[in-house]
Amino acid sequence: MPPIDVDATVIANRRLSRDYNVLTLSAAAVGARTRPGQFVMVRPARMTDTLLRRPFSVFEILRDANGAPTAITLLNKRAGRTTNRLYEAEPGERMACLGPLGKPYTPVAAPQEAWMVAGGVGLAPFATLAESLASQGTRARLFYGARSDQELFYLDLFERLGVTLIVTTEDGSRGERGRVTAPLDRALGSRAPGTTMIYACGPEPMLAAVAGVAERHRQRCEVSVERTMGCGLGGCYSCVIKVRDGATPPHFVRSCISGPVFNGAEIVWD
Amino acid sequence: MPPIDVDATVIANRRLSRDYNVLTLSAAAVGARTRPGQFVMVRPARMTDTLLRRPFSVFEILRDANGAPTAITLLNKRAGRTTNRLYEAEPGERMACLGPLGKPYTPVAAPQEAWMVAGGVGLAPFATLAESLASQGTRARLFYGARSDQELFYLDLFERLGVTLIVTTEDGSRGERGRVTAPLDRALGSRAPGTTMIYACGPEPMLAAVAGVAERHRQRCEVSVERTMGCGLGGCYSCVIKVRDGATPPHFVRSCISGPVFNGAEIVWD
Amino acid sequence: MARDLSVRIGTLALPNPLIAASGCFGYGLEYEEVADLSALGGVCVKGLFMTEREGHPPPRIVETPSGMINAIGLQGIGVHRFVEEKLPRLRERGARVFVNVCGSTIDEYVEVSRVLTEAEGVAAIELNISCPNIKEGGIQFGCSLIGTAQVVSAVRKATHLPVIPKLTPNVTDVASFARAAEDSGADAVSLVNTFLAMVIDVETRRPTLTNVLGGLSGPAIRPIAVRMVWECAREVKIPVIGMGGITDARDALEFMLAGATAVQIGTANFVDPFVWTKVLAGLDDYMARHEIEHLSDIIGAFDPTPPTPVHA
Amino acid sequence: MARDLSVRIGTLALPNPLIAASGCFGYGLEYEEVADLSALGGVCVKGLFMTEREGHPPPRIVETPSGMINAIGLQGIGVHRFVEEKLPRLRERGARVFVNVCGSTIDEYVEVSRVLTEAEGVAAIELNISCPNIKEGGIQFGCSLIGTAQVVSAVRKATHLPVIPKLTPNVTDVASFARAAEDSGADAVSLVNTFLAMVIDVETRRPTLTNVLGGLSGPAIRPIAVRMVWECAREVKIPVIGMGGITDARDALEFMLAGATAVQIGTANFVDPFVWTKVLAGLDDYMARHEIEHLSDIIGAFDPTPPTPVHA
Ligand SMILES: Cc1cc2nc3c(=O)[nH]c(=O)nc-3n(C[C@H](O)[C@H](O)[C@H](O)COP(=O)(O)OP(=O)(O)OC[C@H]3O[C@@H](n4cnc5c(N)ncnc54)[C@H](O)[C@@H]3O)c2cc1C
Ligand SMILES: Cc1cc2nc3c(=O)[nH]c(=O)nc-3n(C[C@H](O)[C@H](O)[C@H](O)COP(=O)(O)OP(=O)(O)OC[C@H]3O[C@@H](n4cnc5c(N)ncnc54)[C@H](O)[C@@H]3O)c2cc1C
Ligand SMILES: Cc1cc2nc3c(=O)[nH]c(=O)nc-3n(C[C@H](O)[C@H](O)[C@H](O)COP(=O)(O)O)c2cc1C
Ligand SMILES: Cc1cc2nc3c(=O)[nH]c(=O)nc-3n(C[C@H](O)[C@H](O)[C@H](O)COP(=O)(O)O)c2cc1C
Ligand code: FES
Ligand code: FES
Repeated sequence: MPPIDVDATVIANRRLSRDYNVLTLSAAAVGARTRPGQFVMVRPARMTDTLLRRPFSVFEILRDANGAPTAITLLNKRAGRTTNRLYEAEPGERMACLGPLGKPYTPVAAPQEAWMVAGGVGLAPFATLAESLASQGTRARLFYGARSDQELFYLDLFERLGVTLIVTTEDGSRGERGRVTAPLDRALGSRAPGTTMIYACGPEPMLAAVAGVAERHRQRCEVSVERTMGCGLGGCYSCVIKVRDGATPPHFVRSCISGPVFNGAEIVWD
Repeated sequence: MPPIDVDATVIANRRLSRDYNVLTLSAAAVGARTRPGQFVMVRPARMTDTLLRRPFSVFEILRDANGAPTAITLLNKRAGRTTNRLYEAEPGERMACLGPLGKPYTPVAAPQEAWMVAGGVGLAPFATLAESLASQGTRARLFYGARSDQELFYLDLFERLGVTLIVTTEDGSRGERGRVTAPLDRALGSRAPGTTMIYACGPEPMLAAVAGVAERHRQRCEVSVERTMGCGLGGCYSCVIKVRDGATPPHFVRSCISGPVFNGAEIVWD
Repeated sequence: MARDLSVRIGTLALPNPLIAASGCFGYGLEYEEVADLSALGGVCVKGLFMTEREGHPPPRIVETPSGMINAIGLQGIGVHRFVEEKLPRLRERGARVFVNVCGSTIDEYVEVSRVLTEAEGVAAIELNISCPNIKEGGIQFGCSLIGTAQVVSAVRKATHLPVIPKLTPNVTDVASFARAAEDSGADAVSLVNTFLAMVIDVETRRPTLTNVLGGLSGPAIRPIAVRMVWECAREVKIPVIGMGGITDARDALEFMLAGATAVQIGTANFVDPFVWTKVLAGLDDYMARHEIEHLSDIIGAFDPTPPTPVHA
Repeated sequence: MARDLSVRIGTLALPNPLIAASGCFGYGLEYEEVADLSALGGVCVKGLFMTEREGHPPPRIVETPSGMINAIGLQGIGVHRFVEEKLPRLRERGARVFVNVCGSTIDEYVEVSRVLTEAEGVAAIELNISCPNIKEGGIQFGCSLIGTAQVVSAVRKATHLPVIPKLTPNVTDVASFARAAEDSGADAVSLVNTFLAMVIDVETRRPTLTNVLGGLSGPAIRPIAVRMVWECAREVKIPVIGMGGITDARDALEFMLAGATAVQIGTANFVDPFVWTKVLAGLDDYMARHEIEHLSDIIGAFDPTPPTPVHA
């Protein structure tokens, strides 16, 4: 199904912290097609001095009583111009929202377990993934690392879906202190190879570490990468990442159409 | 007194028609210094894709019970990008507002009469001028031409100040049909030379006509011109108009600092 | 009144003047779901060498005020894979395929053009002698009148397809390059390619792009591009294909009035992949308002007489 | 830590690197109420010929995406009236006065420079060999290496004041012009002047500016200007004064890292006449954060090593 471009209205903007917010956009038609791990390209619709759209994972798909999508949300973290504007957005503002784009995660079914690994705003794709896993009855865990207690969001959402939570913070203010890969590594020690699918999203060094851990424990691993994207449709070749897939020597592929979700074992990390 | 730049908030936006609105800006400090005929340079403060500010007459200076300025208003007419944005502005938006700028009208006192001639949005400088004239007890008339009844605004304001109104519309939907210069010309027929100061603001062909009428009737005339302005401070030389003043041959002067109000007899019309 | 948007580039008839710019539309097929490729005037595919190229390591783009800089480095699958894997499907979709041809040497331009001439379904060859992002070839030819003449003449001999050298704006007198191209047998010229530019990250004191330099495109450059198209269109008789920052029908019309027979849209396609139908609708609306039956009538119709005073 | 923002252009010491760009700050006095002229590194006044000039009829400017085009046509009061009416007051205000010198002929450049040399209170002469908006002189010299050398050498002989030719970006290889200027005795070069550009009103098919063509300035051109400053700074030993679209401290620092000893701010001054104190504060803040004692230490400190991956 081709992506569509919705002139969406900001329905709500919930600020979670000084850097994070959740923006609700009236892009039901995009939500209706979105699979976990896919993204949208967003741009303020009115007189913005930014030119290009920016990529965002679809965080939640909001639904009415009948389960029909009514809106989507984005989990936004301030990083620069557009993300600042999304942080400050007021209800009523317009956002052009193009999607869904990219390859989704591959959900697994029991007896496989699904372990999600999120770093910071890398939590974004996992709300929809957790929902989809729950609806299939797949057992799921979320390893969730953040800078501090103040930046751990939506834990209740995952708890409600029956996801086992393992939290780490850099400052030790909640859960284990340090990187999220440490508890992941330990927990994988007790799992037979090939029984666990690992889904990761977060900063690339974290993704590389997770992919390494997964490989050592011989588990499958899908990572979602965040390269700078100019178009999201394969048109500009800006978003490339080096992969090792099959016979050819390592080469650049466009992460917007070959990804953003990749088999972690195939990526050649910088 | 030097101009100041206020990061003003839009307090209210009253749409008068499909093209006109009145925008209230929290630029009290600008209002406190503004004399009738002066202007401000305005630019949306947040992520606008327009670069330069745009010039606007100060329409009203709003005051509290003690007469202290609290805000200014602009009478805005949609003409392009910035004026469209001002038309659509929502309360809470920010506008950079630099002023007051330029030379004001020269108010006259009794026994002189003050006749204002406004074409369309050229009404803008006359609300403050009428107030100032009223406070001095100068008898005043307003010749006000518009496209139609629907685009005649704030007549009550002028009536309240005791200004005699003479209205024309292009479609004849109110007042005399046709140009505002016709009733002006007739009315001047009964005035002795040098007894009436004519203040005009509107499209340049109208200003030229008014200046001509004034000259024929040997009355003084001040016109406020609207040339494209890049800076409003004399820096860019974009806003020039040709004048004939004193000994030198006709030459270009910057209307932002030598004007926008000029002696109508000095201007060399295109 | 049936409105006719068709234009001709030499012998090549296009249903309308809108062509996807090279490097901004992949190989076209990336967009087959969002755009009807046959409804575009043409699709100019990403620059191709004889063999595959890896391109530069990312970051490859950076946004700038009303523009972007790219240093993709001509990542590509090479002309043979293009002919085998992409061209048949593009033909199937009814696209008029312009191929942007690159070379490190004159021979390579000739070789690539020859392969394309033997293939079926190529509408025209755009010679990329203006890419600022590669070490050898490209802009080296495009910044030299002799280089330009040599590449064009050599390719001219090797193909019957329309040959359209793409000019760089990074020169003092672009019209002289259009003339050199015309004199060497070009069927048309296209311009502008991107402006050499850079952005420094002041916090790290390092470049924002791996390649340090890249090419500036987008609305920021449009006023310069329009001027250059006007200069070229007055200098040569062959058609000029204009581009640089076109985002809507007004912009496209501006280039056509300046003398462009057709226009290309690059960066704006990233901002809005549905731009094509919008611009077409805008052209149609303009023709209706101005009672223009044949859009080609406005090519070069710019009248440089000073404007009547705006304030009238 | 006392932070030192001073820089030197040859023998000329400036308290900070921020100079008002010619044509964007009137004769300086227009801004005496909104800016402390002595707090600026320098004030470069509007281009002056020997005699008064009327300039082009309006419209003279048009806004473009992140930029503006101007075709003022060097309206000005002539060097004599400047020396009599403006210079004494500029000195009184403590401004370091750069005078932008124009000429239709080499002799005129020399004559104007001579008058300024005899006057008191001129800090430096900026030779405008790059104005795109006049028929004779200006850019004709600036687009020719020989013309550049001739003007610079001639003026060099006529004055002991620092001579700073202002280069046009409308050339293929701007660094070669910087070299020609250096070889001819220039004390510094400044760049960029504006890019030749135009906007067509598609409704009327007429130009938006009376002069048809004008010069593009503002943030739109900044990435090209930074590249050109970097090229020139690597080519010559004399100081480079950089400009083109500077709006804030980050932009100013970008030019300095690229090799500019000082920078000029033009268009941004229109948008915000209080830009000066903001940029100065921003420079100060940057120096504090990066523990820089002497701002001049960062001149040319750009390190072209590819960036560490952004996503790390
Ligand atoms: C597939 C994908 C999904 C994403 N999902 C989310 C999400 O759900 N929530 C979220 O907050 N962020 C997400 N991001 C990251 C987000 O796109 C960037 O933070 C955003 O583009 C920065 O734009 P800006 O205008 O705020 O910053 P800019 O002012 O453009 O730049 C600020 C900084 O951000 C970096 N940056 C710029 N563009 C990008 C880009 N396209 N991708 C990554 N970094 C960039 C720059 O290098 C710079 O360091 C995602 C990115 C990708 C590729
Ligand atoms: C001293 C002065 C006082 C003014 N007071 C008012 C006022 O009180 N209310 C009001 O609605 N308008 C006023 N104007 C006119 C107003 O400034 C223009 O309508 C506005 O600048 C157009 O900007 P834009 O972004 O909407 O249009 P743009 O998108 O920039 O252009 C649209 C059209 O407006 C014309 N235009 C552009 N800039 C100017 C300019 N600076 N001056 C005049 N025309 C321009 C263009 O030629 C074009 O035809 C005043 C102008 C001046 C010089
Ligand atoms: C990401 C990107 C890649 C490009 N790749 C090519 C290319 O391969 N060959 C080419 O001739 N031009 C290439 N260009 C230049 C465009 O075709 C076009 O000339 C330029 O971008 C100006 O048009 P625009 O402003 O509409 O983008 C590229 C431009 C961009 C932005
Ligand atoms: C309205 C205007 C007038 C200008 N007049 C002159 C001039 O008289 N002499 C000159 O050398 N440059 C002139 N310039 C060019 C500027 O000094 C500067 O080189 C250019 O605008 C780029 O800087 P900016 O982007 O900061 O404006 C003028 C620019 C503008 C916008
Ligand atoms: S973002 Fe443009 S190709 Fe991937
Ligand atoms: S608007 Fe800049 S000089 Fe008048």
